[in-house]
Amino acid sequence: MAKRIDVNDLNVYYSKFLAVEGVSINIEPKSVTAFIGPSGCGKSTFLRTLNRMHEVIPGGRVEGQVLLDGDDLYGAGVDPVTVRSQIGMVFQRPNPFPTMSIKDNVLAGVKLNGQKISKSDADSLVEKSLRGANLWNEVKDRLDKPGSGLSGGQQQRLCIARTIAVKPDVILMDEPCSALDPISTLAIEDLINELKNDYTVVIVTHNMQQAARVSDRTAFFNIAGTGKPGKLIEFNDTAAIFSNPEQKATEDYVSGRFG
Amino acid sequence: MAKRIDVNDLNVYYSKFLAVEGVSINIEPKSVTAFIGPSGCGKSTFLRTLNRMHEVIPGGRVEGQVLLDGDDLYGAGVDPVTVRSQIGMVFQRPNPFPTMSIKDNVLAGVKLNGQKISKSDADSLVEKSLRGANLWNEVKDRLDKPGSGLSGGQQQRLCIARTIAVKPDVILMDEPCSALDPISTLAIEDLINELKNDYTVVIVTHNMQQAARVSDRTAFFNIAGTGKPGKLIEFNDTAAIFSNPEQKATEDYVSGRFG
Amino acid sequence: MTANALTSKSSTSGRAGDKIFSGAALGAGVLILITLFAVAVFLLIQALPTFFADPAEISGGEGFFAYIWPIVIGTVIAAAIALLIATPIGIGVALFISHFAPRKVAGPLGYLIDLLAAIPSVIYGAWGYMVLAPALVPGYEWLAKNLGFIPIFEGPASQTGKTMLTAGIVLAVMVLPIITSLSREIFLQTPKLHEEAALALGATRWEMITTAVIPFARPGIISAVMLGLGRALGETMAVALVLSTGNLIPSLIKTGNQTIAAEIALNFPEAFGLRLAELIAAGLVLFLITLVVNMIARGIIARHKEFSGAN
Amino acid sequence: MSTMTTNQSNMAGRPTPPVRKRNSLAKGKLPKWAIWAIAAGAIIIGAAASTLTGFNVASFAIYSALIFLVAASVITSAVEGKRRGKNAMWTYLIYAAFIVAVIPLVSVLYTVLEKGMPGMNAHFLFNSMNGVTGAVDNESVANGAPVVGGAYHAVVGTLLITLWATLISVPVGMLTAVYLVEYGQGKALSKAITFFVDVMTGIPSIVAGLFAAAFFGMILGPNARMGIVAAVALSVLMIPTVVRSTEEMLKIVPNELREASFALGVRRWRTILKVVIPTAISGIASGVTLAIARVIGETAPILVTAGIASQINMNVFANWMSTLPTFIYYQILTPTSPTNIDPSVQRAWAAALLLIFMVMALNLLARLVASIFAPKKGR
Amino acid sequence: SDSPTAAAGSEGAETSAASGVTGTLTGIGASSQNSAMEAWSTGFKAANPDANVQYSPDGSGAGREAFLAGGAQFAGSDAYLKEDEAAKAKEVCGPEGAFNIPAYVSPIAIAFNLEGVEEINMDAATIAKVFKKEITKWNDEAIAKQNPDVELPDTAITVVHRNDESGTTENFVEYLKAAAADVWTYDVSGDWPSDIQSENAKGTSGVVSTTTSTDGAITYADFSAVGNLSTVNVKVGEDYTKISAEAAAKALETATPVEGAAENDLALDLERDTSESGTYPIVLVSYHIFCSSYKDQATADLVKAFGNYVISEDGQKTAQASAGNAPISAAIAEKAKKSIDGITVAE
Ligand SMILES: Nc1ncnc2c1ncn2[C@@H]1O[C@H](COP(=O)(O)OP(=O)(O)OP(=O)(O)O)[C@@H](O)[C@H]1O
Ligand SMILES: Nc1ncnc2c1ncn2[C@@H]1O[C@H](COP(=O)(O)OP(=O)(O)OP(=O)(O)O)[C@@H](O)[C@H]1O
Ligand SMILES: [Mg+2]
Ligand SMILES: [Mg+2]
Ligand SMILES: O=P([O-])([O-])[O-]
Repeated sequence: MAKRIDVNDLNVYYSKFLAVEGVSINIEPKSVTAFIGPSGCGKSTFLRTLNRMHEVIPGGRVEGQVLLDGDDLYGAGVDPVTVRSQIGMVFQRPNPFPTMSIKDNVLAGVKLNGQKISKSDADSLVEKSLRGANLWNEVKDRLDKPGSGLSGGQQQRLCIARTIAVKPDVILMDEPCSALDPISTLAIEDLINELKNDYTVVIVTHNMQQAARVSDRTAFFNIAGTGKPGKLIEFNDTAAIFSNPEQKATEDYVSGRFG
Repeated sequence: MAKRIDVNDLNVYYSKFLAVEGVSINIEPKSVTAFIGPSGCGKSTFLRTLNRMHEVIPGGRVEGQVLLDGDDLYGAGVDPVTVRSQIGMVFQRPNPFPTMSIKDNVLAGVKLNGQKISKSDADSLVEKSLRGANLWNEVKDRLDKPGSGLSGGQQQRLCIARTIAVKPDVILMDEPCSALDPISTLAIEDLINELKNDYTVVIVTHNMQQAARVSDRTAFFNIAGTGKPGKLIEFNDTAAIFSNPEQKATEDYVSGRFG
Repeated sequence: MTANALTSKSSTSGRAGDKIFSGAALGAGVLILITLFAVAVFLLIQALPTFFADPAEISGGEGFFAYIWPIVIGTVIAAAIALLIATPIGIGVALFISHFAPRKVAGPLGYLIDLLAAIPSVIYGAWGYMVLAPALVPGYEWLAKNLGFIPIFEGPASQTGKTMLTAGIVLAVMVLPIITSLSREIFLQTPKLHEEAALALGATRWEMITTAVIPFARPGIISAVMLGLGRALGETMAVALVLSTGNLIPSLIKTGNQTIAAEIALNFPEAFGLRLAELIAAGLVLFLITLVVNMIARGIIARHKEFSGAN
Repeated sequence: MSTMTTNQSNMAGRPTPPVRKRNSLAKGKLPKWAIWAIAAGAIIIGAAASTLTGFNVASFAIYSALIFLVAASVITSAVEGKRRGKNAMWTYLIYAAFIVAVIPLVSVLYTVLEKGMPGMNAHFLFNSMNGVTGAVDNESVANGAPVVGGAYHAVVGTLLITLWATLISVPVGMLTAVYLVEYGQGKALSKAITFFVDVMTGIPSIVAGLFAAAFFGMILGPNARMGIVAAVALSVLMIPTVVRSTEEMLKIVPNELREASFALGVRRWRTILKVVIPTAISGIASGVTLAIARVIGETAPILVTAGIASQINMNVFANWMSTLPTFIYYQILTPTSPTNIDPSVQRAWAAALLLIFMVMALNLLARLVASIFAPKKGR
Repeated sequence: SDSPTAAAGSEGAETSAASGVTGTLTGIGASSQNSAMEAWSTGFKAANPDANVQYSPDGSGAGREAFLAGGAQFAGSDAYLKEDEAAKAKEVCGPEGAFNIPAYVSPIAIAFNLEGVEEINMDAATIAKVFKKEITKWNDEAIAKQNPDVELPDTAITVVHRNDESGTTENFVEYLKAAAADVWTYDVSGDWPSDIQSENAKGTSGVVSTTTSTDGAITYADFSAVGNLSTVNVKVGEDYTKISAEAAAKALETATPVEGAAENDLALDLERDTSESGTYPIVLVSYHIFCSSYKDQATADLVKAFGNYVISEDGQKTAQASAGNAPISAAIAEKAKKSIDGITVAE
């Protein structure tokens, strides 16, 4: 059940430091939206405001509105936990739970919340999620081994499996493939393509080809200089961004001429 | 002062698990050698044996020979510390020292040598290294702030700056750009191109374009299945690997048809 | 949109869980503050008569200050000796277990050292005067003979070995496991990433420890030392049994000196009335010493906060 | 010389240069035997020096160690360079630190074993001191009969009082640490708690006992000595250790893990209970063990709160109780028979040994708990 | 098991103390009484299976403090109640206040460890000088003069004193002050004079063990606890008195009631400088302190029964067998019984 996200004039602060300024953007349901832009321009920061994960960072706060199917994420009485269980997130660095086995890592979202789940349901959920993350074949014989014993790429795929296991409405991915090999990347990209049939997907990526391959719409963020806030420069259909950008900065960036 | 590395029939174990088997390879001085291959095939593992960093992992050990300009790294009486100060390494995950300022991070390796370094020399070394890593402009105003306050990409560039500051003979890089934006990546690639005038560079990458762009020779590793050891499948001039591979597996992999 | 679907959906029970848990956490913290406050009030009320008494009535006959300061100094000396010995050795042992000893023996070794923490102070006291003190006598005689010109080693050395230095050593043995086990746990938690970063730069093991391990663990080490200090300052029985007490003197190898905690333990049973108030006032002073020392330690940690290893 | 696969060996490749006889990487490295040679030299010179000043084992050991340390560092320094010399020096120093720490440990354990073993028997373990008077001891000494009376009542008291103290301190201490690390970051209250918890570590144990006695005296009247009062007194001593060690352990749990859990829509309290605490459990367990060990040997606060008893009392809410430390204390300081102190001394040391065994068992238990929940490190 | 002595099969309920009382009696006080108290408690319980006496040897001061606060029904103390304490006792014990009963007499030995020397004679002034560290060698003229038959070595004297506040110290220095006033100029207190810097240890067992392990050491300690140490014969009148229970009991007979004490109060002032030969003047009288009236009948009965048992011949013998102290004389026991029987119940 995909949902749309509408952001109105959002500012994000770390304490007093304005990290992202004046972003307004509409993220369509059942589509993939890519955020691109140079390092430090606030892609991760902005992405985190979409499921209130920025609140976890001391001093992190926003001004403005983020609407999930018209419901303000920041409305009075909204519980961030509700928000996050509907809007899942995959991080830049793989972070499996070190105390848990591979299987328990996949089931973490279910089990940690104290929901009861039958063994057979659990097993099928684990298999389905791991297959979705293209990890099943590599780990099916060691589901009870610790997740931290996997290689970097394997760990990241485990984290993706963990996130899709809770079946959120929206999935945010912060450079999910930056530690993956092309095959896994391809599998994830395929997966994203499948996911968008049901979910809203937002992905931050440094890989322009990836953005071009997987996304329907692309947002380009940029930063004027250190200490300045990051801004949304251009937001359009992916094809338009890559073939026919409106802004000079966008064109420079996507063509690798940026400096 | 670049040096060549010759590896003869190397096996790498984690305790009893044979992770990499029978690798023989010659790495030319003043050139860039790229390792490619699917996740988990042992690229990182093999790379670490080139400066004995695998010994840090409990149970990590090798059989075989690694010669640095004819000197066996694993010869009797060889101190790994000597090896590592001649063969530097940049890791997959950025790991600046959290307790040090940006400046001290850059100087960390230099200071180890205990030689007194004058303040002006230190300053110019810091600037040079940070410029080399394309980070200078972003951090020049906060050299005394902790390195952990930077964004992921900034942190990784800081680690590269730290490694080149000690001027090793060989530089090993384990997916150094996987957390970097295209501009930084480009800068690093340029840097690698410069470095190879003086140094031997070995780089692990998932990005085939990157391998094609920066490397002179490319090694393709593969793994037959989980629990099987990784092997060197093909090693040749980069152009040959990408345009005219001898092995079917290589061709499948570089064309993205693999799996 | 009037009704925000996100608000209605939130499971109230889950939220209550959060509230209860954070409330309990807060409550526990406040309980500690209240307890400590109550202890302070208790001490203050009980000690009060001391401060209003005629100075001649106080032990020693010259008022509370004259009574307390020599044993304050004694307390500080004993704790200082203990920490001077135990801190480097404790950190050394922790490093040995975390970074030097082969993995197979490291665990059992740590366990062995932890055992030291389990031995009751009475036993340390008994061991101190039965085994340690006599064994140290020749050493003290040597010190008095060869280094006697230094005031702290001035002779003639005690014939029983029951001196301040012995007490300090016993205290050091007692705080050693505290410092060791806490530091060890923290050393073991040093991120592998940072250790590897240092090693890859060509650091020797020791250099790796100074660049990656120690800075990361610094606040933890300071806490561990503070915990040890707490024990060293407050230890009663062992000092009472080991030390041949007396007036404040500079020499550490002669009979003399006294600590607050031992003074309380030795005199409490027979104390009543004003004497009791005096001893409790001494307890209050001990409390204040701890307060000041901790303030200093906090200050040191806070200064490095920005560069803390966490996160 | 283009393509080469491992299977084809390296014949097709550039011929590998032969290994050089003189490995330049091994240059300036002390041969392995050198360090043993230095050790042997140090021992010989140490023995000589010690003999000059009148031989004894301590000075021999000290001289040899010092000579070895200096010589090994200097020689390594000269041959392998300053940095490695420094590394060698610190390595030996750290080994030395360990050896130095082991000496008192062994000495104390040996003393306790030597003096405690004779009294360790079933009679001692399973009997109280009820009815054992000086006359009984005098008689058994006169007849050369085995010592009568045991520590069973004190074991019971120790277990019960420590259990209750743990039941009070561990939840309070851990919750406080959770507040400090997870909720209170940067708040004034949390700063105050952190600070005063440190101050609390400096409360002399006797003061804790007097405080608990006064507190319960206020509620229950002046005669309120019983196990639970002692447990509260011990809690005052235990809590700071629990808080401090738990806090340190929670702090080093990477934020990434918390974020991963939050992002799965897991509530904070569940995140803390199921992700943060399990990740830190090994450290917490050893902290708690340390805290228990710290108080299980306390004497002074027990005396004023639980009194002393020679019979078995299983109820912490009524009547006086002995613990092993108070038992030891009184057996040593006021022997049952002043004229024949040997039976009392034997009981005291046997009780000390018993106490050490108990803490050892506790330690093992904590380790077991830790290893069950601890992060699975095996990559 | 809670009856470790069962196998040994000692003691029965054949004693005369049976009086059918029930309940728990709590006493707190002098640690020196601990051994005797264990014996009394055991003996009393054997006769009165439903009664229990618990005693915490926290120290005399702590015992009096607890007693005055109502935390104990009786106190054991090395010193009788001081005036202000006696006044305070009226708060818990009613208008009649509390009273002291001598329950325990113990001679304080001057014990030493000198190889080959079993016995030594000293007068009060010599003892004072030794403990003041004015005499520092065992073969000092002053000692040698009094011991013509003993071969004294040229060993240094190491004085070992108590480092905890103690009734033993107080009684010992009280003797020195009384019998050698011009040498011993310090105030009498349970603390050793801080001007005399010397070796010291905690508790009787501490000084005894330190002395035992140090050649040339001398200390003062409860006679029952001196073990293998040699003792000093103290000059009283013209003779040197060897320490013994009988000689100590004699000291009690020459003692006088404390001035202004109530009729039922048997607090005694000892005549330390007595010249009556055969008396050993360095003794410690340890008291039981009771209330003149208790709140309820059961407690009063229990206190009376126990108090009477302690001073009974049987009780004193039991204590002597266990703790090695000296019994109180029959005359004092008689007076004590009268006082104890006078305990009433507050209405
Ligand atoms: N916790 C924080 N506290 C303060 N400033 C922060 C914090 N995290 C990030 N910043 C700053 O906010 C800005 C945006 O950072 P952000 O991590 O969102 O960039 P990014 O676009 O995700 O970069 P990258 O591609 O390297 O991940 C940067 O200037 C960074 O230094
Ligand atoms: N510390 C370790 N202990 C045991 N096995 C390990 C360890 N590290 C890696 N392995 C195993 O060794 C194999 C090779 O891992 P390695 O990390 O070298 O792969 P990689 O090619 O670098 O993968 P990636 O591209 O994901 O980084 C994998 O099967 C992995 O599970
Ligand atoms: Mg980012
Ligand atoms: Mg890798
Ligand atoms: O009985 P003491 O007061 O001397 O311990």
